Amino acid sequence: MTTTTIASRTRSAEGQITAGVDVGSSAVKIAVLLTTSGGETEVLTLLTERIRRRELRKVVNEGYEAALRAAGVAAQEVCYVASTGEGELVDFRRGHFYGMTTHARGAIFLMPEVRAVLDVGALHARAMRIDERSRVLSYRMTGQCASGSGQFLENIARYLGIALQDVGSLSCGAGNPQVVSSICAVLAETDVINMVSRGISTPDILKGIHLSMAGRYLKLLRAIDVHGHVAITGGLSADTGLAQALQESARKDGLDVEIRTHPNAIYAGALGAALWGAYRHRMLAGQVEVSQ
Amino acid sequence: MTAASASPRVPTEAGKERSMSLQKQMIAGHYTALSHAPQEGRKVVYTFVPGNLTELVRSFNLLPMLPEINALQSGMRKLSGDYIAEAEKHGHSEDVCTYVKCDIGMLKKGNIGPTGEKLPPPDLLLLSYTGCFTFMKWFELLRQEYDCPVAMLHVPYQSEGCILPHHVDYIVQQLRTEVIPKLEQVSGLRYDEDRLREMLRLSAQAEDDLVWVLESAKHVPSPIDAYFGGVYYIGPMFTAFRGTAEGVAYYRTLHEEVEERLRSGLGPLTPEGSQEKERYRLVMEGPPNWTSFREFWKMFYDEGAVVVASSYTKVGGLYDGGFRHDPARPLETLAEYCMGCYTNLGLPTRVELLERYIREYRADGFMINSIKSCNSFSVGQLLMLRQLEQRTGVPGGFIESDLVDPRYFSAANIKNRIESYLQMLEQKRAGANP
Amino acid sequence: MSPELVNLIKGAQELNDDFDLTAVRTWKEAETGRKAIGYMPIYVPRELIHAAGMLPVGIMGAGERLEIIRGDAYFQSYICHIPRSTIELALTRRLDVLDGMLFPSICDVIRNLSGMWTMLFPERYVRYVDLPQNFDPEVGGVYWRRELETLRADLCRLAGRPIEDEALRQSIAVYNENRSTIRELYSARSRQPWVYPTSEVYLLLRAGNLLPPEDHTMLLREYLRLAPLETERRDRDQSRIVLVGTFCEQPPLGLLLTLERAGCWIVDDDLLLGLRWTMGDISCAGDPLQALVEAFLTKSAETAARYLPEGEHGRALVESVRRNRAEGVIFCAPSFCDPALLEQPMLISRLDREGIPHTQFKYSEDTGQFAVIREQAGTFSDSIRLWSQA
Amino acid sequence: MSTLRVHVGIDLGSTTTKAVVLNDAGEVIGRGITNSRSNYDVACQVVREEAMVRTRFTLTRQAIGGDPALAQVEKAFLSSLQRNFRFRQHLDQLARLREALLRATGDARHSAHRSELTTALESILDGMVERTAVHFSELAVRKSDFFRDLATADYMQLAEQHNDSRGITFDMLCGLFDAAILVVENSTGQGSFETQLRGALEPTLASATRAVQEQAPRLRAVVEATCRAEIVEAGTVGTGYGRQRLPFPKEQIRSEILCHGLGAHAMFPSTRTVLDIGGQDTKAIQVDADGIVVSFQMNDRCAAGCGRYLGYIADEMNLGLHELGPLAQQSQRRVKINSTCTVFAGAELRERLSLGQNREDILAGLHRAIILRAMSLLARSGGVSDEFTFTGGVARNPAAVDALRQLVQENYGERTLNISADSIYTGALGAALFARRSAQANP
Ligand SMILES: Nc1ncnc2c1ncn2[C@@H]1O[C@H](COP(=O)(O)OP(=O)(O)O)[C@@H](O)[C@H]1O
Ligand SMILES: Nc1ncnc2c1ncn2[C@@H]1O[C@H](COP(=O)(O)OP(=O)(O)O)[C@@H](O)[C@H]1O
Ligand code: SF4
Ligand code: SF4
Ligand code: SF4
Repeated sequence: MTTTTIASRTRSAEGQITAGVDVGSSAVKIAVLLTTSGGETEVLTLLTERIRRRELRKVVNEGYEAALRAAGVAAQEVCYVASTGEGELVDFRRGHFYGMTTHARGAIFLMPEVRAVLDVGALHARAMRIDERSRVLSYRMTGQCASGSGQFLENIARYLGIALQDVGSLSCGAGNPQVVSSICAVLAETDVINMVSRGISTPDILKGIHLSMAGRYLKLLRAIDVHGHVAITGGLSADTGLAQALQESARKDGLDVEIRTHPNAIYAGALGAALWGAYRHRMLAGQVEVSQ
Repeated sequence: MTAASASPRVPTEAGKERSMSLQKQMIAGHYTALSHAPQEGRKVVYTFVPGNLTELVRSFNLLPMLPEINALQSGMRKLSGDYIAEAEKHGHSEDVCTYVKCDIGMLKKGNIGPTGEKLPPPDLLLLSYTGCFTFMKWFELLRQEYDCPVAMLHVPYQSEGCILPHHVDYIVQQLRTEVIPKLEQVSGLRYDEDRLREMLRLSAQAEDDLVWVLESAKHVPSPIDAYFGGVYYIGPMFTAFRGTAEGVAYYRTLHEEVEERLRSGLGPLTPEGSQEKERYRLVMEGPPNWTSFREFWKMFYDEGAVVVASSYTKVGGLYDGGFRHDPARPLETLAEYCMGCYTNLGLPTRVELLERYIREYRADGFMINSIKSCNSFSVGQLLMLRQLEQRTGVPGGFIESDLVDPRYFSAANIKNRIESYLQMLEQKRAGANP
Repeated sequence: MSPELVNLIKGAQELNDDFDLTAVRTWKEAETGRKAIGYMPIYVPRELIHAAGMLPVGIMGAGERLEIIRGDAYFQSYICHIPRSTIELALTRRLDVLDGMLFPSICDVIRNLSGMWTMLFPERYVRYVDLPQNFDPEVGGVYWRRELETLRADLCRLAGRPIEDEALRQSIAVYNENRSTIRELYSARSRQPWVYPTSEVYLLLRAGNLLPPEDHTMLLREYLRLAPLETERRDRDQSRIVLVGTFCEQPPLGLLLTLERAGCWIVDDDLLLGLRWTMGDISCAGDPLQALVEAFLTKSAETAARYLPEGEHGRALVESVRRNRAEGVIFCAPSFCDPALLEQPMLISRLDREGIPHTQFKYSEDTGQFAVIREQAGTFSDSIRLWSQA
Repeated sequence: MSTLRVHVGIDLGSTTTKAVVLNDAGEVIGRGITNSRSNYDVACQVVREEAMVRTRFTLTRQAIGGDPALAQVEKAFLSSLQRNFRFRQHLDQLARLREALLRATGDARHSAHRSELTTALESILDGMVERTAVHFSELAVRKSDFFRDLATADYMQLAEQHNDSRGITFDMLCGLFDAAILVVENSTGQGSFETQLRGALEPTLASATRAVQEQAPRLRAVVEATCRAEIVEAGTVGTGYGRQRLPFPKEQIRSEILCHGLGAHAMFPSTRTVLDIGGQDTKAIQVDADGIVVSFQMNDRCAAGCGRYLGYIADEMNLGLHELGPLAQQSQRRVKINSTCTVFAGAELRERLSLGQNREDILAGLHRAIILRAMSLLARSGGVSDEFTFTGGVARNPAAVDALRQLVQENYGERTLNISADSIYTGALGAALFARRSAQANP
């Protein structure tokens, strides 16, 4: 504890280094940041590691080491490691922030103009309405049923033999999207299989899935009364097809939102954690000084 | 269920179209009256189908409107999905009754009724709290939207299998102290008991004909389908036309037509003409699905299944047990009517009724359509299934869907179950007489 | 924690976890001829049962530990959980110790469950208690009195002895005492939620379903004495919230713990509402049956299962928020619970008008994973704490 | 050899497609199973081919059995022949996989490191070929019936070891595999039976015991004869989840309920209750003394707790389906699990593992949870009568069987529980019996 404080104080001439570790259900995301004394934030490293059936703690530890290596930072130089997501697995964390708090922060950092965030991960989607300082004003999450989640999309992509990176561009090229009727993700897979056997093209199937997912997400957005710019964060922010489907559905629905993504939006949680970590660190450091 | 727009397209067989076009005219006329009510200074009362007090409302020259019917109409016209989504956007849970959400969604989207005309706001919400808890919340929600009085009529549940005298007193007291004063206040008219009696007399007349029509299905083969067809037959009776001359005329006509079908040996009328073969006689429990009503019906008639009796056609009053509106005891008879609706019956009574139907209508099987929306209907249906199988030895089928939420009608799944069930009946029959 | 407090809580926990209702059995065996009457959430006139010398036993489902086998056979997936576990308990003969069962009119699920009971256990006493929704003394009052008279006669028959007015007055006094102790506990918790954490308060309160009211009152008094002695218990920087929607199917204890760990102090709630349905004392003078009727008409808690006149929706909730200095409201309803879920939008619009923050999620009594709930409650608490002063 | 008339039943399930071939006497003489896939026609064709292969094996066995001189060598020879045959099939498919994988590297996305990728893939594939010999060795316990499962497990293990080679990520390798395996699965015409069998014959003989080798000429003659035997399909009946999409007329389609009822009755004539747990649905069926269905219940539209769930779990743990049950059986203290959402399965497992719960105990809890759901359906359909038959793929899982046995005992008392090694074919058997019936009714 003391060493951490001292380390950060000696270092504060150039700035503080903080790290955010976002442990998701399908991937671990890590951000290492440098906050200069002038208050500027510099991203040193961003790293993502898919878990793919490996032991989670190991993935976290190795990922963290790799991220520090990449940043050229030694472990003791990091003054605050903040976890988010399944934080219990980050043994070396100093603090934990809840997922929506970090995604909101990360989203504002990447896209200051947004006033709402839709975080779509492997199992859940969450919609938050936020203000310009990333305060979460209102939010909604999907529940206990995994229909329409990233995992679902991943299973389908696998079934179709499509790499995840290609899902977006294929979907954007769809001419005649096919609606998936099942509510259950598992049964929807069968729906999809039926479609393939009816000769429906891959883009049309993917787009149909994107549209049905978009429908679910729009409901979340509606429920919290979102207007204006909406950022997609989380794993599916990389999926251009989803963003497009969401934009289209919103327009059709008469919802005046502008969907935004950012190449680093999958790191929003990790970034947010690292940023909140820096904030907390300043607060704690302030307290230390006062007490001395 | 009574939609003009939803009436089956009928092939022009002699006589078939009369009752249908009659119904069509009646409904259209009623909706026109409703939508013109604000201009013409007529007052509108929103109320529910089970336990509806149509005669009483009409005796004050008020127009009844039934949000449940609007919801099912929206379902048939494939608008309910959007309406439900709209309500869910406004914070309504996915888990609750979709009639409520469909109604609220329709309201939020401008309250355009089934005929495309704007529906008037209520001057009174007559909350007949009969056989369903959700009704109470529904009108409490509507009360927030409209600035109008609510008359609450609490109808005790028939948990002991019979109507108790002090329950009748309770309802009559509520009619006297709560409902009638509010009707008077809204209409500006005094309660006119003679007028009410006259209307009750007309009701009873039409009720006789309706019962005759429903019971014609005891004939083998049946001239009617008492579920898919039945929902059309009960329309005028359960909605706005009890106690009217139009209602009487409609049921007279219908009676004659069905008599004619019987004489000429015709099967039930379906959207694709008269059903020829009657391979299975079924009793149905539970409401139908409205969003895919035609598709659902077709799954039955394509296989030669005819529904000979159903409980759904008793939600707005159970007449085949002998009840008729009695002009001699106007408020008491209304009280008994309210308490006698199907969903206000205790579960054991419901089982007895269905058991009687299976026997009296000589059914080969019975099927339960379990509705996600409706706890009032659905809770206990699996026990009913078991009990009925035990008591009658007739196998039961079980399917699940929803009233107006298109997301809950999985056609492939339902078809699979119906087919499996009917194949099972067939196999059983073949096994019995090889 | 002091060993005394540990024991007290452990005792309550064991009582609640015992599906076999051993405590009830023991109570019955202590004197020959004793009988016990079960009841479902929320309100039944327990005073009548007590005055007949019988033990009222609250059956509020069976939480997350009971394996449901037969229960699911009777209920479709879109019906809440409490009837499943209740039927499961009954079919595994764990409720055989009850000599009768009362089903108050809370919703269609409980209503139909009463009919199922009649069919499944034809030899047992079952009564659907159809509470009045008309609060006019001349109408609903008259009706309710007649219903109570029937119930009284039934209970006398079951108990094999009359219910004297004097006995009933005494029972009313016993329950008045119990309710006022509960009120005391609630206001103590509201003042110092860290001293009386809800996860403990709940267990002790729930013991009231199974204990005779006199014993329950003593238990609560003991807790009120012991909890403040815990010097370890310190205030933490958490948000103060009111929990709404838990009046029937009860949330698993893990959920209450999760809320507290995610930064929320619960300062008011509608858990186990039946135990404190009557707000204030019931008159012990005059005709006791009439006193019960009047208390029902005028002093019933406001909840989704009751009809409320115009303008009343949410007033009690806002009052509670103000009175308890709560910073937000968590709507926590059982999945598929029509009353709670249909009520929510009405309450929410009231809160919005008053500028009170709120969040919502659903549970079922057997929810075993709280990750999603923790996330939501944590964010809610974060947003109140990090930003409320800003 | 004269013409053989057969009746075929095909059960197009949500996860697997099964075929059963009956002779006129109603005896099962061939079975086939494959993963269901996007193309139903292909699945159908593949499974039919396989069942016909088995039929010819049966013919071979019958011919050998009919020849007193060969009786002693029958067992050793046939099992070795089958193993060699499968081995060749597997190698064949691996070759196709290699082709598909290498073709996939041609994608523009991989242009930067195509040669590294090719090297990596080649070495993984070589490793897989090496392992094949182990999979099909005499003592090997089979991990799965399916090429997909075996290949996936091997590939993933080898790929993970490869993970850190220059710029080639595990992810990238996984992506390539996902696409390639589909290509392999969707190709039919596994080479003609004759070539494959003849190919398998010589190595079998070469490595056989002296006793077998002495009979080589006779054995060759028998194999030749069965290769040429003429088999006529009198009729086919289809059933299962995907039956509506089978390329058959309506009269040739039967509901899976009836088929499972009849199939279970044929296997165990005293059966009164049948439980079938397949990939996406669970069915509880009551039949009478003639195998006629009297009532049934199916799970609702949520696929929680069906066989597919175990599939996800096995995937997640990188295990074969065959291995799950035995592992769960080692549990000492079962964990209680309430949610059985199939999609959440993997996440739940991970979460529990990370909480330090023991793998075996979690698995035991999962199996119990699945069976609990099935118990409810059984109760809905009218309970468990004697005798009780458990069918469908999950009946192959011993932990599921244990859980079922225990719960049935606890709730219904003593019941005879029938489980057949061939339970997964019950539906297809029922369908084949229907086919045979209609052939006999209209000869
Ligand atoms: N390039 C991509 N295109 C589309 N979807 C992607 C892509 N990369 C990741 N995903 C999706 O993102 C999900 C993981 O999201 P993430 O936010 O990391 O979830 P979690 O935090 O739960 O692990 C995966 O399930 C996958 O479906
Ligand atoms: N050898 C095995 N060991 C254990 N489980 C198996 C085995 N084979 C199949 N299964 C299980 O059976 C399921 C498939 O069952 P099946 O009856 O073929 O389903 P369907 O007819 O729906 O395709 C798989 O999801 C898997 O869980
Ligand atoms: S419907 Fe499908 S996705 Fe949803 S809980 Fe059930 S199995 Fe899971
Ligand atoms: S719960 Fe049932 S009876 Fe009540 S409003 Fe909904 S559908 Fe109608
Ligand atoms: S939890 Fe809700 S729906 Fe279920 S029984 Fe209780 S009040 Fe009724």
